[in-house]
Amino acid sequence: MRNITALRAAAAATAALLTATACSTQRGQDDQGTVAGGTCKGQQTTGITDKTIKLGGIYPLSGPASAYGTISKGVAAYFKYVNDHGGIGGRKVDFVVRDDGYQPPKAVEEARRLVEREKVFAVFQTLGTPSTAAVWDYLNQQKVPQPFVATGASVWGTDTKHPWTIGWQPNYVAEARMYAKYLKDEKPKAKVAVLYQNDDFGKDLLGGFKKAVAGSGVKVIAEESYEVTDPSVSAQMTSLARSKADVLLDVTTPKFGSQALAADAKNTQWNPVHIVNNVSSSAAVLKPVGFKNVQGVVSATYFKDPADPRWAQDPEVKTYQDAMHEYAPDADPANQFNAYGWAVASSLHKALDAMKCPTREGLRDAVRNLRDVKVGMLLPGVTLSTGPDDAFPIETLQLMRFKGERWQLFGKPVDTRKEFGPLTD
Amino acid sequence: MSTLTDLLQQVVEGIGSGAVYASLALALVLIHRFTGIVNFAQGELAMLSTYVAWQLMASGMPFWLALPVTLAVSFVGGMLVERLVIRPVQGAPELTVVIVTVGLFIFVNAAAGLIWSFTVKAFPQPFPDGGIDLAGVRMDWSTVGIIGVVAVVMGLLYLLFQHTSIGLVMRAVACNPESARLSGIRVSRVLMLGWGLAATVGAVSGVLVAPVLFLEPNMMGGVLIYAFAAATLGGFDSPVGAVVGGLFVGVAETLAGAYVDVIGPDLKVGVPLVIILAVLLVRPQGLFGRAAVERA
Amino acid sequence: MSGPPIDGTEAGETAERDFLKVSGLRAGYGQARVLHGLDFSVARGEVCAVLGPNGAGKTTTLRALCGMIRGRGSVTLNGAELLGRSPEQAARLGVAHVPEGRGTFNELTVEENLRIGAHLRTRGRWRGRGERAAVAADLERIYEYFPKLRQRSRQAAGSLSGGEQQMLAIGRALMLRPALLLLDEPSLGLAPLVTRELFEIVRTVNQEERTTVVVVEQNAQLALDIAHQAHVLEAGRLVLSGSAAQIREDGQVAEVYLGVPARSGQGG
Amino acid sequence: MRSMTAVLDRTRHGRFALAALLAAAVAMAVPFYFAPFQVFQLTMVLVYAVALAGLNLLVGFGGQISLGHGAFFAAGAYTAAIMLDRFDTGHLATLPVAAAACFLLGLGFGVPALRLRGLYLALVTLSLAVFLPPLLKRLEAVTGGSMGLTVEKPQPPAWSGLAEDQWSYFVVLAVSAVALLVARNLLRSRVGRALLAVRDNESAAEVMGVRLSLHKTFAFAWSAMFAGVAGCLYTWVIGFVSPDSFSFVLSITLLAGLVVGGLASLYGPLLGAAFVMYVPSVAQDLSEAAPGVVFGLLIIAVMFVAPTGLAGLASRAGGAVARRRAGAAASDRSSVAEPPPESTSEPSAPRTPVDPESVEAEPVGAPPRTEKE
Repeated sequence: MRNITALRAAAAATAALLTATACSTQRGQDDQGTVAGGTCKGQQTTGITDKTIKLGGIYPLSGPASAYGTISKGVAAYFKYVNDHGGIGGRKVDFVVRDDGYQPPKAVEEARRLVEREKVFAVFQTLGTPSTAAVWDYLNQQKVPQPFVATGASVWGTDTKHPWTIGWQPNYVAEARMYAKYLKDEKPKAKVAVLYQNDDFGKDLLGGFKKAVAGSGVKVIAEESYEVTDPSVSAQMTSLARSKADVLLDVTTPKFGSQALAADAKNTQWNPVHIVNNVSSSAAVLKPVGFKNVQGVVSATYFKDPADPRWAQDPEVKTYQDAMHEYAPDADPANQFNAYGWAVASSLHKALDAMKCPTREGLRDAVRNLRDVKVGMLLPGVTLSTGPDDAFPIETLQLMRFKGERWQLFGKPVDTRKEFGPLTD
Repeated sequence: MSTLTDLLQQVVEGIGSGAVYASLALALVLIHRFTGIVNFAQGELAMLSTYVAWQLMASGMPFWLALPVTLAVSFVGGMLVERLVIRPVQGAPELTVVIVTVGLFIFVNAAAGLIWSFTVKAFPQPFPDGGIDLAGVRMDWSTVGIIGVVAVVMGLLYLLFQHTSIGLVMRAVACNPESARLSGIRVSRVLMLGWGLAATVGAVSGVLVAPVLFLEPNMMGGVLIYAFAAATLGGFDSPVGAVVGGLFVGVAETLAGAYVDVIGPDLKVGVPLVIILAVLLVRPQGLFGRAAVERA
Repeated sequence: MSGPPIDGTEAGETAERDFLKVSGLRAGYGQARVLHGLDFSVARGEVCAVLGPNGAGKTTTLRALCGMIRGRGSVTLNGAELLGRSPEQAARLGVAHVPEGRGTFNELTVEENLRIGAHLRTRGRWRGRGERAAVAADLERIYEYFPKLRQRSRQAAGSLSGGEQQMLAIGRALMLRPALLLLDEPSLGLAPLVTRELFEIVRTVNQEERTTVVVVEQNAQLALDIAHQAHVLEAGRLVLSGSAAQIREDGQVAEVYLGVPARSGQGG
Repeated sequence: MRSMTAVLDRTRHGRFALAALLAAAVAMAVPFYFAPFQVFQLTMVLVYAVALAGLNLLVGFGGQISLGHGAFFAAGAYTAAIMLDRFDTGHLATLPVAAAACFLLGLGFGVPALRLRGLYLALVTLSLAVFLPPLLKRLEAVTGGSMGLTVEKPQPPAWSGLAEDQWSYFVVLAVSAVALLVARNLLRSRVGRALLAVRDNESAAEVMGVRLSLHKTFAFAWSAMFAGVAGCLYTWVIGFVSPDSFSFVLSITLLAGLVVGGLASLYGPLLGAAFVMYVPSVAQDLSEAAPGVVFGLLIIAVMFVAPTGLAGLASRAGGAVARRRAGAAASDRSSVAEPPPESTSEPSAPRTPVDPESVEAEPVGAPPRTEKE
């Protein structure tokens, strides 16, 4: 029987191979990218023509982080909207979305697929620090732009070895600095308890906060972490309550944000100033807790929350709402992640418009040379700015406090770079 | 506040989460008793039931009407799952059945996300706000309520199994399915019933925890891990064991997370692991499990 | 005492003689065929012994009769086809099988075990004919046959001795009020004294209740003592059939049980 | 039948060699034909196949269930990454260290595993898998914490003229070929036979003098070692490790992959690895809105069609052909013989042994039946 088994194994392997790659092209043809002539001579034009531009995005559409997958819908809706309104500089955008299930090896596979088979012009957005870190070596090696990654880790801006990769949203440290400034100004003797997610997001923000308050009267007196796999943060909240801190810095993702806000509201004996970080500041997080329970909560933001009635008459938000209804009918326009997708896609639009050469190199240089670029979905006063020594497009935030049924912005938009100096490694 | 009150407060907190684990562990144990498998999809089915309740309430039904409707839907749903998903692989190796439940887990989770999105939903709290205060130790009515409901569910299961003829039949099937068939029991129907029952208990669990954990498709994922721990600790055959195991795991991990600095909240998940290992090394069948008696 | 209602008109002489009629029965496990075509019948109210060496297919025969494995050919009980039915359906037709190893519900009490035996009688078409009272009466009767079970009625069945478990298994089967009782190696693992007691009770039950019995036994002497007729099975074929007395006289049977090497195989 | 076997016996070596040669030729040609990302996919299939082959030793042949092999995989991956990152050892050195470390780790876990049975072992190992990521984050000084570690991938030497993906492929191919051969030989050795005996009947094996505890512990250790080797290869290929890459989902995926591929089969791990690697992409192509829906359904569907795994499906199909041939041969000799009842009435009895070669024919009892109502 042994030989039959072996033969069968060989046959099965061959068959699997052939089916898996049935529509493959031969290797040689795959390596050829296209190159520009003229003034942009020698630069890569793969994925871009006069009429089209092909972009690829990698998001967790399945698995534990699928909540963020909807960002891709906001992005796709934006590009569809733009395509129906003349495209980007006359080019229609073809946006290919792939799922990595929030697993780095899948992200690598999908990045390779996008670059090698789909021949995208740029990998516009990888989501999450692990997936982004897993693919950035490859993309930089291949000289494929990886603009505006959907993670706020500061490493995308401080690193110098990956010129093709750049972040977009305010990095977590910038956000932390915002809260530090608020406390130093308003509560210079604040004792702070911190609830944070035990990953790069939570640690970056916590670390940035500690650094920013160092030397001031603001002290972190208790910190509790949770894992994304934990069912709830109620035990952590009980521990934090014991500290009797007068400020709670709540560094959580949406579900845990709701839990923490609810736990804080329920505990009538401990009433700290509750600062919730931007990721969990959406009305979609606060509403389930009950608006009456979240009065006075403080946060910081940089783009318009579509669920906030204050922006109901804002032209960009209206365009967004209409476009979502038309191009992504199954997505909820009130979800801030969709608005995030819209905002980041329109930011890319500006960067593409600003390219000197319609090439990959052109995009790489454009995203690193943005001067106070205004984007409709961003808050008034928040603009995209980058330069040779600044790889953080957004570093300006504005504080807001929850009152009644909406956030109310207060203070002025603060450029944390100006305030605290450039962020270094 | 004294350290003792602090300690007691943490214990209460642990009991609160423990009761949550126990409620799902009960459903796991039910399935295991009947089929000898671990149902990985149990938590997701509970989550689905909770969405059914949410949907009913969103369409205007009051909570106390939506609840029995949800339980009934879950019961029928559980039976359908057995009939459509589990029956076709009945008799296949146990691992095959377990992997089918893994497939079901992935399917249900994704389907719920597709239908209801991943945005958290508020779920009404059936118990009053506030709580009781005993010498500085505070216990929310919701915690009291969860513990109460879990106790009632356990009591009802006890009555069902020990004092009704259908319960006797179910125990017989759990004990020796082949002999049960020889006695004319339609084992497949009893298995359907068992799945329906487990789904109902799971639905109770989901509805109980949703106000605290907030409803979203991954709500039960984390609970499932702890429910596994609870059931393993208690013994996978014993409903009482599931509840005791759940409370024990809840209290132990909360205390360890809060008081043992080396462990801290990030590593507290390891505490049940160590306890389980220690218990199982002494009693391989869990605290309340039956010893592996020879199955004739 | 009777089994399920008999169709009145056709219940003639043949039906009585061929109460259980096995024709051309073939069965096996997976690729391995164990039975190669059996033909025999058992008259109503008789005890039939099936003898043979290990691996001859005795247990397989019983399993095929009660639906635990698939068989081909034909097996009728009181005119109704048994093959192609599941064990639970066979039980509904009045077949009670006491499997090898007894199949007790170890975690249930003795009394619960017996009640499970009567499971079918309190539901379906039997329900509401005063069966509850009848079940209680039968329980009492079983306790009379097996006084030891009464003493242990609240004990978990798993804690009983082997002999008591065998009694319980037979008691459980009788609670069904079976038309056909199948006993698989009741003497297995029991002390000779206990075995003798058990066989006496089977004889009594057969006489008092007119229950038709097919018993598979390695201990030929014991089985022949209570049997009316007997069949000897070897390698999946009947090699000898006759009344219990004839078989006992036959030298060949003695030969079978005096150390002729047993063919290894399945289903023994 | 007997004469046929004899004929087969004579040609066995020739045909086996031919098959091996064919497989080797295909394997060698692949990276020159396919696009780099497809080569990468195949490389990952091989990586997972090594892990699954290890898990197969434990689950398929040892009969013990582990839901914690993701943890050993992670241990191997981190061992390699830390060596490359902190000590700059070069890739080759990481392999034996990762293997040895995981072997010892497995040995350590094999001891308590002795006391635990089936389900309880599965769930204890699952909690190990749950516990590992936060532990890795805690040991930030060494592991890089939640940001993980980025390390160099093995670079093709200049003389080879190969691209990086091709080089990775060949390196992984070499290691996995050796690993799979070792796994195969392990099973044919005394250890393997003892394991099988233990799985099929523990008490009987003990009576026969198999040193149960020793073999079970070593089964765990070997199995962990394979997972560690796979983890090490993973680090080479991906060049990045982070705690969240090795969540308990990985462990469950590994077990699912193995069962889908086929337990106790020699090439089941390959099929399972291909499933784990390719099917999520297929699911995504079928439904972009919810790939999970399709993926979940596909797992269930495969288990319905092939309850003993894809390998079982293949050997069952092969078996059916062989049976038909055997039937034809038999009827040539004697026309009276009819096919055995089971083969016609129940062509797909789900409980037939998976791999006729490795599984002794055992009385499997009645084919499962459900009541027709």
